[in-house]
Amino acid sequence: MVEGYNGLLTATVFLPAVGALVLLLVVKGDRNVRNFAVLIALADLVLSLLVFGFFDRGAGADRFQFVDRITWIPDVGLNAEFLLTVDGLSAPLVALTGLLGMCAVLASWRIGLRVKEYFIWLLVLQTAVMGVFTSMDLLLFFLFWELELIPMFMLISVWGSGRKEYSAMKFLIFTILGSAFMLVAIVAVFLTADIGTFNMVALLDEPTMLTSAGLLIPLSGLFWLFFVGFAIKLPTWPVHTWLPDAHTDAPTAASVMLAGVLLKMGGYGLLRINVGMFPSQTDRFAWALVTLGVISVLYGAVVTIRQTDLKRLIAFSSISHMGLVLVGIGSVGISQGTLTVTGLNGAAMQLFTHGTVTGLLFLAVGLVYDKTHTRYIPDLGGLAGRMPVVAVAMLIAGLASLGLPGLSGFVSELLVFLGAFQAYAWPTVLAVLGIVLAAGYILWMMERTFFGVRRPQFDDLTDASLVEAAPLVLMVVTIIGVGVWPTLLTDVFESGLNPMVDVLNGVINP
Amino acid sequence: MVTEAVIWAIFLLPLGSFAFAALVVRPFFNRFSLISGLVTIAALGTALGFSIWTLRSVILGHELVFEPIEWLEVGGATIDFGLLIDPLTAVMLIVVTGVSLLVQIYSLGYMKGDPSFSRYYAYMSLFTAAMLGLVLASNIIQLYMFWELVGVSSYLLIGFWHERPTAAAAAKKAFIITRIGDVGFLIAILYLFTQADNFAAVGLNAFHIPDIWEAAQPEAAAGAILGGAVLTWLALGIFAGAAGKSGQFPLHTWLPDAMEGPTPVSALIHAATMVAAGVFLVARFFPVFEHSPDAMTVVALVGAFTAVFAASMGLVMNDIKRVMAYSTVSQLGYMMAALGLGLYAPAIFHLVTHAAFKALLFLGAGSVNHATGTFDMRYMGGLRKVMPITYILVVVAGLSLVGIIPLAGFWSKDEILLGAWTGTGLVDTWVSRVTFSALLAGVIVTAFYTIRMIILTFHGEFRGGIVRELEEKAQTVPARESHHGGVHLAESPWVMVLPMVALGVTAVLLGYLANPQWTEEIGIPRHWIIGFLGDGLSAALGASGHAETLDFSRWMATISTVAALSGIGLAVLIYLRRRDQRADPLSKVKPVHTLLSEKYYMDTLYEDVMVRKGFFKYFAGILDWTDANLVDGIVDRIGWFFQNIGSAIGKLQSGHVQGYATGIAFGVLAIILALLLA
Amino acid sequence: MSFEAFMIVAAILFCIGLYGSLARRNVLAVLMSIELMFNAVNVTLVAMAKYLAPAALQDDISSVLTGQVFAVFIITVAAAEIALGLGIVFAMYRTHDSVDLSEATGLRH
Amino acid sequence: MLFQDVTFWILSVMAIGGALGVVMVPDLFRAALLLIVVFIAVAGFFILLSAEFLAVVQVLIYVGAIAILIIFAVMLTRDVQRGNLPNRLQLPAAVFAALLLAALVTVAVDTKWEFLPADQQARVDLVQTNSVTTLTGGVLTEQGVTSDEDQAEVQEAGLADLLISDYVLPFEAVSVLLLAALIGALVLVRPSSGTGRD
Amino acid sequence: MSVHDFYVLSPYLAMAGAAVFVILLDLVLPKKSLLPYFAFAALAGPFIMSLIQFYDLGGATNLLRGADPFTAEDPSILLSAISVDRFALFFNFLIIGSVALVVLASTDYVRNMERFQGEYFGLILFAATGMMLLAAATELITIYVSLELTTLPMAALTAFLLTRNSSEAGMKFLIIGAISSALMLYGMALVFGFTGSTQLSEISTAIGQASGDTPFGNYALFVGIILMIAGFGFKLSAAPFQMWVPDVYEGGPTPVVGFLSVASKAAAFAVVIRVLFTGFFDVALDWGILIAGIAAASMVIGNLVAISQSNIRRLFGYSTISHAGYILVGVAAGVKSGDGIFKAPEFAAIGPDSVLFYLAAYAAANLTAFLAITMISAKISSDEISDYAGLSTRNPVLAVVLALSLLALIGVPPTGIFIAKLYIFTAAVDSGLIWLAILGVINSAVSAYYYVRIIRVMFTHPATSDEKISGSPAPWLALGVAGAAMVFMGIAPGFVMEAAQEAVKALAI
Repeated sequence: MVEGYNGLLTATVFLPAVGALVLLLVVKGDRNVRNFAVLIALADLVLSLLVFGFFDRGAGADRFQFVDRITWIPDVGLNAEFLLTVDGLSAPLVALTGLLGMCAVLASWRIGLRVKEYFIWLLVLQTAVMGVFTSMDLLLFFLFWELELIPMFMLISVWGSGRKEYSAMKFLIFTILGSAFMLVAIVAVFLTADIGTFNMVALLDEPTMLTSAGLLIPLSGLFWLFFVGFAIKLPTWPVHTWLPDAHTDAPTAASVMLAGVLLKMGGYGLLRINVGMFPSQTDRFAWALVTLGVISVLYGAVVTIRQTDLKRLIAFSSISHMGLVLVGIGSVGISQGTLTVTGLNGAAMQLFTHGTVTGLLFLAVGLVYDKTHTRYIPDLGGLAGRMPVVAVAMLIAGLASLGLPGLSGFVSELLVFLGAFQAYAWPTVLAVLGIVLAAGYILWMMERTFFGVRRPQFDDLTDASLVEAAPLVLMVVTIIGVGVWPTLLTDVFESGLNPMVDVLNGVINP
Repeated sequence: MVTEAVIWAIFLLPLGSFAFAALVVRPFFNRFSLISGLVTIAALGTALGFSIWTLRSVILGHELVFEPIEWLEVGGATIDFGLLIDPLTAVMLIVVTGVSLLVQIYSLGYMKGDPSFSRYYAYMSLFTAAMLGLVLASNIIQLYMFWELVGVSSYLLIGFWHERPTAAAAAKKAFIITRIGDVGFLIAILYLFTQADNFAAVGLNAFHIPDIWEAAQPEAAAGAILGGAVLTWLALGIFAGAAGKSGQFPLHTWLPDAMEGPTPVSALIHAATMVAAGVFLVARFFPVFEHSPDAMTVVALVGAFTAVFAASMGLVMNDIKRVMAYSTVSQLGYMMAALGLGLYAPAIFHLVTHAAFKALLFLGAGSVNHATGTFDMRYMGGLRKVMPITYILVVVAGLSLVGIIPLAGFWSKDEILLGAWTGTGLVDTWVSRVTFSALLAGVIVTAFYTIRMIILTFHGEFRGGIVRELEEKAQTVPARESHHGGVHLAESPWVMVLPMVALGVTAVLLGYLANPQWTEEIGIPRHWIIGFLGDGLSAALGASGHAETLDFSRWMATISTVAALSGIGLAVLIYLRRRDQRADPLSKVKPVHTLLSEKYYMDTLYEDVMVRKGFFKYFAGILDWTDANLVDGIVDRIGWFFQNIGSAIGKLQSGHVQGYATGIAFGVLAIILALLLA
Repeated sequence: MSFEAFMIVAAILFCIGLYGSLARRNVLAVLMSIELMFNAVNVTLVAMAKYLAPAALQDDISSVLTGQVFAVFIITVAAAEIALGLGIVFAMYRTHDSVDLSEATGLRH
Repeated sequence: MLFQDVTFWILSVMAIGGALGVVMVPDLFRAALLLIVVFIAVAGFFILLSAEFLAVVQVLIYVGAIAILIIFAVMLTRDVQRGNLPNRLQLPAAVFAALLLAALVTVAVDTKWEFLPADQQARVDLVQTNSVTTLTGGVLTEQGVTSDEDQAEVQEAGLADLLISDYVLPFEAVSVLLLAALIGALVLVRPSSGTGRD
Repeated sequence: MSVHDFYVLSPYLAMAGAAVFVILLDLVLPKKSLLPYFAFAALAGPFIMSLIQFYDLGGATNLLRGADPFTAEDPSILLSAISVDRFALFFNFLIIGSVALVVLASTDYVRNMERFQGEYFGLILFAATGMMLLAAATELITIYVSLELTTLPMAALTAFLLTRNSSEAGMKFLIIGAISSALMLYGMALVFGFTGSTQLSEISTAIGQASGDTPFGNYALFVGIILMIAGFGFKLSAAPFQMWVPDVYEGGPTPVVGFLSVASKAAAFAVVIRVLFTGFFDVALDWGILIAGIAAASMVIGNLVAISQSNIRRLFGYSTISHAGYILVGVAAGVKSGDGIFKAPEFAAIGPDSVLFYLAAYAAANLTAFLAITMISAKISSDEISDYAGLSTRNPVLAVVLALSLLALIGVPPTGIFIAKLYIFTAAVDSGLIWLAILGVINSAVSAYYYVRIIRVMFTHPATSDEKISGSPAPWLALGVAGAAMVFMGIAPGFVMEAAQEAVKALAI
């Protein structure tokens, strides 16, 4: 039973928020603010690793663990609960959030403008994202989902660069629009006569209950309403256009969080809600998901090749890589045989690995920008000689991004392809071409940025300092760790996804 | 008998030296970077010892089957890491560790003083580890992983001098082109996974290589799983990967550019081992290929065509390393063609001998460069006198390449030619004939460019080396390997010469000793390596039919020798006595020369036409424009539209109160009307 | 002199009032027009009280006076409204130096 | 009945003509005078409709108070010279007014009104006409209301009674309203001394 | 009138009395600056009486004696005019609360009005009396009088400043109000004529018997109801009766505008709900469509025009129009077509309670915003959004609170309006108005654009002046209370929601 109050997740989710409050009220002085923020981020990282580490992945373990459950809005029309819990799908993402939160704080060491405010927003953001990954009540989920907007908006529009206000606004409007659709769907689910709950655990346990009579919106409608919300966040072609702008103009830490965890919220939502709650529709529309996924992969990759701004390049590559999540989910559309968890696990893994990889890329680019004050690729070149640490980090991230074995990206891409190929062979082949293109733009970027003849004005560049290098190392270790020992993650993901696959198999082979 | 731990150690030792060099020496003790070289050499030496031990165990017929380690298990996909020890593996282990060891020793001298000495050894160790992992892999995904790792180490090493734009570009090109081939390989893997259920039904694992062999056997229990067109596509997918790595037409263009890397790298990776990985891959899946005549035909014809095609470009190159690069491509074509014809063991035999003499040739080129500072043969000449050891060794290696009896190359090439002529029955006869003709023609061309190279480099008068080259070209770009800087005409240091000598000895002896033709020599049975490899294959399949050896044919030997000698003669005739070696007489046949020196315009086609113009400028450009103006533009337009609609409605707000009242009246009437009509 | 006749005359009066309140510039004219509308409503209400059966007719005969009561209230409120209206008109006159509504368009868009 | 019909038509012409005058006549002062004509005509309507008390109230409040106030206002504001000009909204205003008229006439004609039963008409007239007096039993008997119960009922019915019983609340409220409006008007005509800001 | 009747009327009498008290006090009080506090204290009367009535009500629906037809008691004479039930009391509290905050917030604002402070507060309290009555009224005449009792003092207050803008705004408010009243009166007359009564309960009975092909059964009702809705629409500031709103918002005194946007609107919704749900329920399907259309128009027009506004108060004028639209969604969603053969209208599962909750949440959020704007504009003497630049440095707390209230108005959790919107859109989906719900959420998203723009200016643009912005304790207190209520309703909406649900039970008689 999903009952009780463990407290660990509450602590994990709200620690950054409490930290932000303390920061606001108590801490004075930029130096103290930084140190305190790091402390909080570190503590939260530890907590999130505890969640991940103590998550029981044994065969007989409960599906949902670390339950924190109390009534939030009593049964007066909207009986919502404060229900935090993790399953195999969310536990790694919680860890990812802790990890990237830590990196984001460290990457913000050089922020000089309105320091306290900055770290407050950053910590609030972390709470929001943690909340999204752990709340199992649709209303609470939505609450956190929306909560994340504000800090990100502020981070972009105050501490960003370029057309920061336009970008921040675009980010905001797109996301709000998406969540608006989601809200309608949430409400409609809740209102369905024999459902009457926001409890996602209940909705996941018996997904077939959604096939029962009395739906206000047809199942397919609900599916697509949710899908739009998540697709915008993911982002999927053609609703991706907020991403390059937001990424490009955001400060480094915000880019890291944006690419590293915020996009993952979209993928997580797709897996948790679209796949978990609407198995029949996922099966029915798998072709559409794959189509969108493949378009995103190829379109994103081709457009990436044209980019001359480092951050914009990575942003477009994110579109391409997140397309793989859709392709992985498309594995549900197998026409014969038994669905295995491979593709879905690949999609989930892709969430994690892309989080680390893109996080690292943005960290490295942030350093490059910090030191050279440009992100325009034709203005750069030959930086490897002056900043080898950054170059190595960038190279490792880039190689992981193009799916090099031994690094995390490979595992997720392989699983996605293995899964999807069984359902849609030719689209998958097209998606595979995406990795060739990935090699193209990553290596082109490396060549033009870090290799080749160094411009004289970059002769005095310094390499990353210890504080700057710390997040890089943290990420590199994660990337290699996952790449070498993926079972660490896949097992956990599998324990979360297997129940869904069982349900899906019931739908596919009735 | 060799233990599992020892075999793992072969792989782990270089990996350890990589970790040591990369994580310890490079960041913390870069001043003592020599340590990393010594550690690497020690590790490789041990690995070589273990490899020999392994080979011995295999020869003695020990049962070397080990339980794999589960790496990843998701859904139906169980990916194991295991060791697949068979004669092919054992031979490859020796080749890789052996050549690698010699090259590392050589590099001590060649790379001396390079600021990135540790990095160099780290990369080299990484490469060796990856290559060994590839060779040892028992699981196709494991193999694919190391396959990619090998690719990335190659990328890193080609781009080792990353300050040089040409090096960085060449590295990128190498990686991307091989990756295009890898897509085929990956798709083959994906296809295998779709059959996982069928494999599992008969207790097999779709990723386990011996299980794949079994599934491909028509007579085997699992015969229904892979067969017919499926098998062909599977084989072609794998071959695509192999073609990328081994530089087979049309994916060969990266290999000559890869010569931008340090010369020892070229020797190890782009001559002896990695490029041969493609051959190894096809050989590894030979039990799959051999049941698809169509796939075999493709492999044979592509190999044969590549053999001649690449060799023809070698005729006109001025850069000594590029000549060798095309030569490598050409020789890889020989091996591929052999495999395509079903000549499994000869192909591997040629791989082995080629590794020895081609590595030696490259090391020789490095040695020459050490003295002259350049790779451009137009600025060499006359080195025979100043570096006699190098000269002798290069001549030996060159003749071995040409296939002059009794050097190593002769014996392996002879096996291939003979086999091609005889045919194996796995492909149509016409394929064998076409292949044979191409390979024979290739011999003539090979002989010509080899001798041309030797003459231009070592004979005649010295033409000034790098100093002159720089003057003439007045180029601002730093010349390659500029740290060797000036010209100091002398024999290379012993640390470079000794490995060359070792390879030279091998290049002389290996051919006959490994495969004695007539009698058992010093304990080595007749046709030992052919039998050894063939038996290994048969044993793996639980069947026979791969161990048959062809007796030495005088006719064939004569024909090939005549062909080789005619090539040599022609080259000697044209080049040996010329005064001015800087203008190539071949350039008089202008159209042909241009075509060849422009590499059949394939780079132009790929890079300028297809990639830069077609893909980048037009396709990606249009898509990028679309994204910015249509997809994103629509979003902005919508925003603009709403804002303007808003302003337009706002304009009704004239400030005129009766206008507002009129609005109310209008509203009332509109509602009445709307409800009446509704 | 039917009920409909009263209704129609009242409606005409109402609509003339509406026209006047929309189309006159002078704020006092507008106020006068509004009074016309109120008067029209009053006529309607009283006519209804006279001719139409009230719902509570059977229970309470005094329900036939409801229309008149309504009219009384309307007259009273109208008086209050005019009083306040004139106050605002004076305020506007002081600030705008005019009682022309077409000139009081400082707040717009 | 003829007299009443004729009166009705005369009053109608007065009311409509006066009303048109109010909204058309350029001279604001004359418009105000015409407004009084309309008010008086409406008072006439009230008498026709058996609402004599209302007629009195109409004359007292509208003519006596409101119209006079307006006339004062007209004279106090200098715009009186500029007159009662139409604005640019004439045409739409006329169109909308006409359309609304059509709707209202349709309502008046097409609705199935529930008319008083004929037998009740006399009693209702009695009650309405005498809404502010208490009729004696004799008068009632004269008018045909004979039974004691009916007499009592009619006697109890009266505007004043209603205003302090059923409608006591709006009655109180309207008194508050008058107070508030007066205070409001008072405040608005206070000497402006830079009291506030925008 | 019996003692009981006085008791029933006590909150209203107390409120009106408070108004008179304040005005009289103004004449004698030497220290004018204390006046707001007296006005605030005077609110205790209506508040306490409402509270007593609330507890007195217990489980009954109506406090009035004789409301239950089965009791033989002497029925109250007020029965025909008002119904003091939970619905009315809900609005009593809402209105008293808003008045209290507005009074507190006005302490700084009225300082330079010297002699007329008493009248200022008096008029506010008079208007509040009207609003409270409006929420309780069940009879057309009472409704009309109460409506005017709110409108006329508000008009006076709008013109109170006697500046060019203020008087113009007051004049506009008055004229539009009067024309609307006239239209509404004609509508009431038609309804009265057709049904023969002005009491909602009797109107309801009469309508139940009528039937016909035209909308609402017949022409009199058809035009009558539409004209009435037009009149109410003016108070609701719903499209197409909304055009006066931005001008009045721009011209009127800021606290008054805040009051107007919150309390006046709440009262208008109260009466609309009361009339539609108790009087016209039998034709609910017809007005349901009509209200839905008005809701859609209000949301779209309000939001779209708001995008291009540069004056913050004007922007809030459009914002309030859009919120009227959202709230009307809840009204339209209150009914749904029944399952029977005749498709008779039925109460939806969630109906007017969502409206009540929204009103409470909106009151909290919008008052927070207006109180903040009052404090800011008192200092920077401008309502241009561009002059809000750098507010975050000039007074961070104020900036954060204003930002929070703006986010609340978008409907971002965890604020009351999020729950309220959720509630309302839930209701809409439940009643089959999915298109309206989707339109509503899209509009919410669009609205983010202009609200966030203000936040952006406050936080990201550099300040034009270093001068700090400060306020006296009373406005701060008001701001704090309103802000806390705003957040409280988002985090723990249960309390208000239950109250709203209890309140609307009074309607379903």
